[in-house]
Amino acid sequence: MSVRDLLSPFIAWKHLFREPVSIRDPFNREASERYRGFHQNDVEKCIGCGTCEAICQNGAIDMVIVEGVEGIKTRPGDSGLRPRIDYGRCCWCALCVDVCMTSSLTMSNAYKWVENDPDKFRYIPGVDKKEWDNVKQGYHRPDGHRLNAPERIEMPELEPAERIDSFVEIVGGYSVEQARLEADRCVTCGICVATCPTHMPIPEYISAVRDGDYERGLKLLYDSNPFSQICGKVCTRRCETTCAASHEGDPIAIRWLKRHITEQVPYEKYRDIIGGPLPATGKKIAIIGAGPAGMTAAFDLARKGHEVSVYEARSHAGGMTRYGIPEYRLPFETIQREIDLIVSMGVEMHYDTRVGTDIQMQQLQQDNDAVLLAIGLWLGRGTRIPGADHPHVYKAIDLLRRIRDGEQLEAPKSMVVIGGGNVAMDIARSVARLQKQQQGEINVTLTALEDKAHFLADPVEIKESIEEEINIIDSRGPQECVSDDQGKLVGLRSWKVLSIFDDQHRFAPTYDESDEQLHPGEWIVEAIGQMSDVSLLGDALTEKLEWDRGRLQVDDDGHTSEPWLWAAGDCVKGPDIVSAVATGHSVATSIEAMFEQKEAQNA
Amino acid sequence: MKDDFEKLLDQQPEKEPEPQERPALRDIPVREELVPRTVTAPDGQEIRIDPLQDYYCQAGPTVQTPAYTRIIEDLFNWARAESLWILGFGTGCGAIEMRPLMTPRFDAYRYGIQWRPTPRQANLLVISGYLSVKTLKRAIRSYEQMQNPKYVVGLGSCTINGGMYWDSYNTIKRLDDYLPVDLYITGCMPRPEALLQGFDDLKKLIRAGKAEGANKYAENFERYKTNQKRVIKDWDMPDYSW
Amino acid sequence: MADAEFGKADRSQYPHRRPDGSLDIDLTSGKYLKLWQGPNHPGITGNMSVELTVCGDEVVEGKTHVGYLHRGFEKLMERRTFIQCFPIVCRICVPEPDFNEYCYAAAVEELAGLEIPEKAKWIRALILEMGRINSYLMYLGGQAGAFGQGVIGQWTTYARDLMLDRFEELTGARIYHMFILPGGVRDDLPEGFDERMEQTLQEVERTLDDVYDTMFRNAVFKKRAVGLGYVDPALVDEYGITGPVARGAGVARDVRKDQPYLVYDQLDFEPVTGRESDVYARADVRRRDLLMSVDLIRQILSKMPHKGEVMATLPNVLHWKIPRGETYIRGECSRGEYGYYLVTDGSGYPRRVNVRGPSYTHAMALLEKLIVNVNISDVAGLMVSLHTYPPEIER
Amino acid sequence: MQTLISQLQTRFQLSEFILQRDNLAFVTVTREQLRPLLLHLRDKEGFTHLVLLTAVDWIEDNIFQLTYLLGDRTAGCDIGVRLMLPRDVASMDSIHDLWPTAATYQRELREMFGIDFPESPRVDEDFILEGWTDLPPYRRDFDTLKYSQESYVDRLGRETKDPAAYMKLKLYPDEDNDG
Amino acid sequence: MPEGRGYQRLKSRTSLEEILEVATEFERTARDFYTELAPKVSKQIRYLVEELAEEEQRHYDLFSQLRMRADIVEQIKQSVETPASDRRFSDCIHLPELGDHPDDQAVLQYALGREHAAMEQYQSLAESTPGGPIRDLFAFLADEETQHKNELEKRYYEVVHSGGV
Repeated sequence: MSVRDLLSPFIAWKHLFREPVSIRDPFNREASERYRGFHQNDVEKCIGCGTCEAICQNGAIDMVIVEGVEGIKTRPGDSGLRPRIDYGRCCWCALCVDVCMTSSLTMSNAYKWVENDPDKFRYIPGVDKKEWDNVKQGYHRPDGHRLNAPERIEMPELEPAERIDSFVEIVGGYSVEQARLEADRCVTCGICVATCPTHMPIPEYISAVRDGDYERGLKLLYDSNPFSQICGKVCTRRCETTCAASHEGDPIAIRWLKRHITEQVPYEKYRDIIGGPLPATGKKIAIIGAGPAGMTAAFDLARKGHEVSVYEARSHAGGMTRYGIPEYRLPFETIQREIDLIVSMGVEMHYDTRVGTDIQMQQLQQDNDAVLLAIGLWLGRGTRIPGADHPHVYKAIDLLRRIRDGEQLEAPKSMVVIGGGNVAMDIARSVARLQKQQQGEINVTLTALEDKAHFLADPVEIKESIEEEINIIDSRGPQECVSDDQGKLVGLRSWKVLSIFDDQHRFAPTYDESDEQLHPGEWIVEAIGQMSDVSLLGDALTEKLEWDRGRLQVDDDGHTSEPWLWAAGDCVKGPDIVSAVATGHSVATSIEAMFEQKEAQNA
Repeated sequence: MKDDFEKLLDQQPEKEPEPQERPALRDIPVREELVPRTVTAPDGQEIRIDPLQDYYCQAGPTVQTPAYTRIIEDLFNWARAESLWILGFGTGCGAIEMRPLMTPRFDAYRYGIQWRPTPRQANLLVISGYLSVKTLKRAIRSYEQMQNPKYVVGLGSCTINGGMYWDSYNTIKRLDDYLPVDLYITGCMPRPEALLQGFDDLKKLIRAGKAEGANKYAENFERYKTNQKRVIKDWDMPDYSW
Repeated sequence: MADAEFGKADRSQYPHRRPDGSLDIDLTSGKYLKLWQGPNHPGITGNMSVELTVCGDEVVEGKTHVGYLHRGFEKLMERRTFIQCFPIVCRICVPEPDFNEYCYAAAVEELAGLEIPEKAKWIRALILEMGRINSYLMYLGGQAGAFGQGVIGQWTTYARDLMLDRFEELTGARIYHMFILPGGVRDDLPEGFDERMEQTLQEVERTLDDVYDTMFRNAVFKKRAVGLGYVDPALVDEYGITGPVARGAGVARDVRKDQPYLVYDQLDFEPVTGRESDVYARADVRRRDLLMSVDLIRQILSKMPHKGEVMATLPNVLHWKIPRGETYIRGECSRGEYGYYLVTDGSGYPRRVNVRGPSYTHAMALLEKLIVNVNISDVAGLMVSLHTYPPEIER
Repeated sequence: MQTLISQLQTRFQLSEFILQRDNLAFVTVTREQLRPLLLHLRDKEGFTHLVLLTAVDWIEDNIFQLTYLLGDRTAGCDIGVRLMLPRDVASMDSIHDLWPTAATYQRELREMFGIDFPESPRVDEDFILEGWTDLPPYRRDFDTLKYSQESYVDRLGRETKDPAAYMKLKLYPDEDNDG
Repeated sequence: MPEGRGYQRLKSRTSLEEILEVATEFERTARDFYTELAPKVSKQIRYLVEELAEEEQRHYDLFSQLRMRADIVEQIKQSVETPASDRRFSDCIHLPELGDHPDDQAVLQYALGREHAAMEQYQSLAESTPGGPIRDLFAFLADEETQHKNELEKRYYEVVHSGGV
């Protein structure tokens, strides 16, 4: 116990002369730049996908309906719900901010909230006004910090050089490992289901891919879409446009995952996974046209046990999928497997029977309880510009059908395609392949009224066409099919289109006559539009039926004004295969409902 | 937050919490030294001893109505508001943010707030976060031993609706089922500045005479006791240890 | 008599023990008194209570009771996916939450086969050292407070609060930082962090000098602390003692040196050891450890690579499945060896998480052994010197 | 580590051994082998530090797995000795004489899992929970959420909607396509 | 063909009312043509012919109503300042003969051809008459026809360029 030990504590007195360290005004002290304070939510950017609720381990977030705030409405791509946060549960860990798919949920650095009534600690950020709503500082997701991978897993495809000279399928398909990685990116929010015309259970079958349980996945697929194999290859993927992941990265490859399921399950097991038809009910239904719409209705009704007979004008079923889409996008055996599966449900097929010539409409009406018209759009629209009646001016639909029928077409030296949709791309690339096979080099030009941004074709199609040396010239107004004096087609004269749509998206083209070009081409193919050939109805029936601007008028179940006649598919609604499947389903349910109603009446 | 706070100050006593169904009480073996027993005194007289009843008075808490005129009551309330002596019982994780409060940096002493070790000298019980059942038993006992102008403040989200431990078998979910709470300060865990803001609002409450937690405890003493007994299984302490 | 032989006298015969080792105490004889240094007591660190059986002033038997802060973490974590366990894990021990985050993240990364970027390791080491400084500063306040010196607690809490500002600036929160998650850390250092950290470290060092002068050089503190709570080095292995309590007994055990994790192999430091293994020695070991941590932070900030990303790419955390396996990750926290034993069964939820905190052995077995024949007034000082924190025991 | 394990396997005919990483290995033993192995490891191999003793509840295979993790602090490596106990009559002889801290671990396992360690000191006293009559909480068949909802009342007014189901209700209510 | 049959009749007229009266008579003949074409055409595209008939009817009412108005001059001058630009989209489409089963595209082409002819006719009349109310009237008539033609072009695009994907 030296003297030093007694005196050293008195050093503490030096603090008398030091500046006090107390914070003068602790009541409005600003928290740090990254402080995780109370939540803010940009309700326009938020799509109500519920991922923040899924990750919150305190169950602090409820997805609630928001009334009376303009800008928030249940619409495709937005569930109309907004997160309500319960500060009696929240621990401010900001996992919800990190996982937010549109990074609309952020945190201010406000931290003072004192209340007497405990029930007040619940609020919907962005909707209930709070004083920290537009505080700029606070925690935002650091850009390097992602809780799920933004990029899509690359799909193995043939190189342009390999695929250009053959009709072999371009897309290879995911391996099991790749599919599982891609399926792992899905946050199962289910926003895409409403956008898909047939409302397929997309999150459920993607989680089936994740678990590797392909039987369950296939059952889910075929419950809502009997054309899953075909849709897995050529669907227009509207679901991917509203996928929650598309806001901050690539959307989930839903189409490729659907295709992956159909490829992984051996074909023999399809039948027993999907299950057979119910016992016969004695009802007879005739379906005209074996396209996606007709065959879906046939599939549904046959499974219910009704006796279904399908009348197809061509020699193979599949409609536009069989005769409109070229081989390199949709091989024959996929279509054949799809059709065989549907036929195995007890559907009676009549090929090469054109209603109107081989069998009359009235006859169908008598010996069937219901008739479904699913004839699609088989006539190509022509531009009817001067010189368009030349024999070498074809319709894209007819050419594609002849190629798909296996006819050995003699490809021209050079060709011009008019039109910017998928059909134009298909015909351009098919003929390019024929040219490559027969002459070794490609000379195809594709012109369209619209500019490239407004092309109806799938952006992937446009990219692949350019890779296959098809030179695409956009914003060209076709003026005349020029032929030389011997009557041989020389090419297409067209003017530059300055602008094509006015501000209400109505067609109001402005031309620049000075910029006139002649596109050389021995053949000119028009792929500007399609219409349905309704001559098979016969004049009497055409008069009796109600029409709606050139198409059969149907209620939303597909029931025409005639009690015994339904209509579905392209000839009624929707440009793509999956809408045809959707209308097929609704017609099947409507027919079913009509049968039950009839039983109820006379029972 | 400010405006509806003023609204509260002139508001009448707030609504009765909505009734909920209550599972049945559980019977738990009581420790043998607390079981009533009869003892024969040296002169042969039989004496019944009931440890839980004998040493404590049976009366429950009584409602303390303001006894003086308005002016003096305001003066008392002002005095009470200016000297919030917090019971130094850190029941949950929030207590660690009370330490900076009591030391020079945030220095709550300049607002009349300081830590007192025993419930006898404290008039504010701060439940700083989650409350496990064992601590709830001690917290209730401490609260009941505090003298009457006493207030309870709940910190953090655990006292409001269970917080992070919403599915735990050992923590209580709503503090106002078991103790009368005058004020909640949210945050996991609330910062010292938020605590000071909370205590400042508590002062306003006290000055306005609205901090009636103690009286509320006395009025529906039965409801609090049944809630407490339903959760605290080995209830081996007197009902009200004043 | 500077170094009194207090506490070393042969009192092994007192109190009498029955042949089976249990105490031969007759409570009703009036010689003994049962005293609770209960959960509501300024002298203990955190909520635990010690049931003392006292004869006069001298403790005859002590039983530690815990469970006041039990929330059943290990049960709750079985109901949460791996990313959801990350925020709840740091709530286990309040004075030093980052250790839980690090051990849990390292265990998950090892079982999931994740490799974290280099910079994340440096930032994690920085945070762990900052947490250690905070924990030691709070300890010094507690130790001085147990012996009646209130002013030390005021200074160290002020210094700790400066460090909390640095934490808030770096991680976005004061106490529960939730910054180290499986796969790396959330964000990089803000700019100008190094200068502000340097000022804070200087302020901590200035505070430590004052603490050394007023506490370690204080006659009263020396008189009470020297010789109290002697831990025999032989007990270190038998009772599984780790950290400053072991190092105070001269046993050089430091996980940062024995099993270097993160970047500790690239930092040069020597474990600090004491010799007398009493309260004074342990307090001094912790003080010098604190100074070493200050130096470590300076080394880390100088050697840390400036650019580089801080987060590995995680699979989708909403359904992150880890194959079956079990592992044990340990680290040296301010109180001793802190470890996580994680068992996964291939589902998205951990099958079992066991947290092994140093206080598990210090507060229960060791304290009950040391507390015999100690004066009542010294019980608080002894308990604080073991730097026990009850939530590690009951989680 | 490798050599040590092979030695042990020869001496104790251990059934299974997992090398988790170079300084951590797990071996599985039977009841009889446990104590001699622990003694051997502690006295001869230098694994003097009992890091932890815990139980893992494999409810599907009706097994409690007791893990004795021993650490050799000088060499810096650990061995986890795993013992499989039948789940219904789970009891094990105590090792508190080897390490005094084992008594605390065993008290916790007794209270939390219901695994009995007959001669362990104070094993039946309340350790963490006071007056607990329900199933030991750490067993997997004890549902903590159900217990918590029964005993404590959550705040009312909390309900949530599933986005996909809500969109179906609003955008295409009458059409269910189960084919 | 700027010197169509109506050209001479209009050329000789001098007063505004007479010119308007001849123009309305053209509209009436068009309307009658469409109304009696409607039943002949298949019901699928009958809506198109009926719409064309209505449009002609509206034109007819517009012109006849204009004739009654007193402040005819200011009205015309005012609408001439902002002439609609000619899209020239359908200039290249030659006039088909309708035949007995025309499809919707043929009907539209015929209508476009007629509007184009009328527009050119009024334009050349406007250039050939000296300044003054009559020139403004012709310009106004040409402008009306151009707007009508633009309207028809919008309909043509929507009918023809549809159905594909």
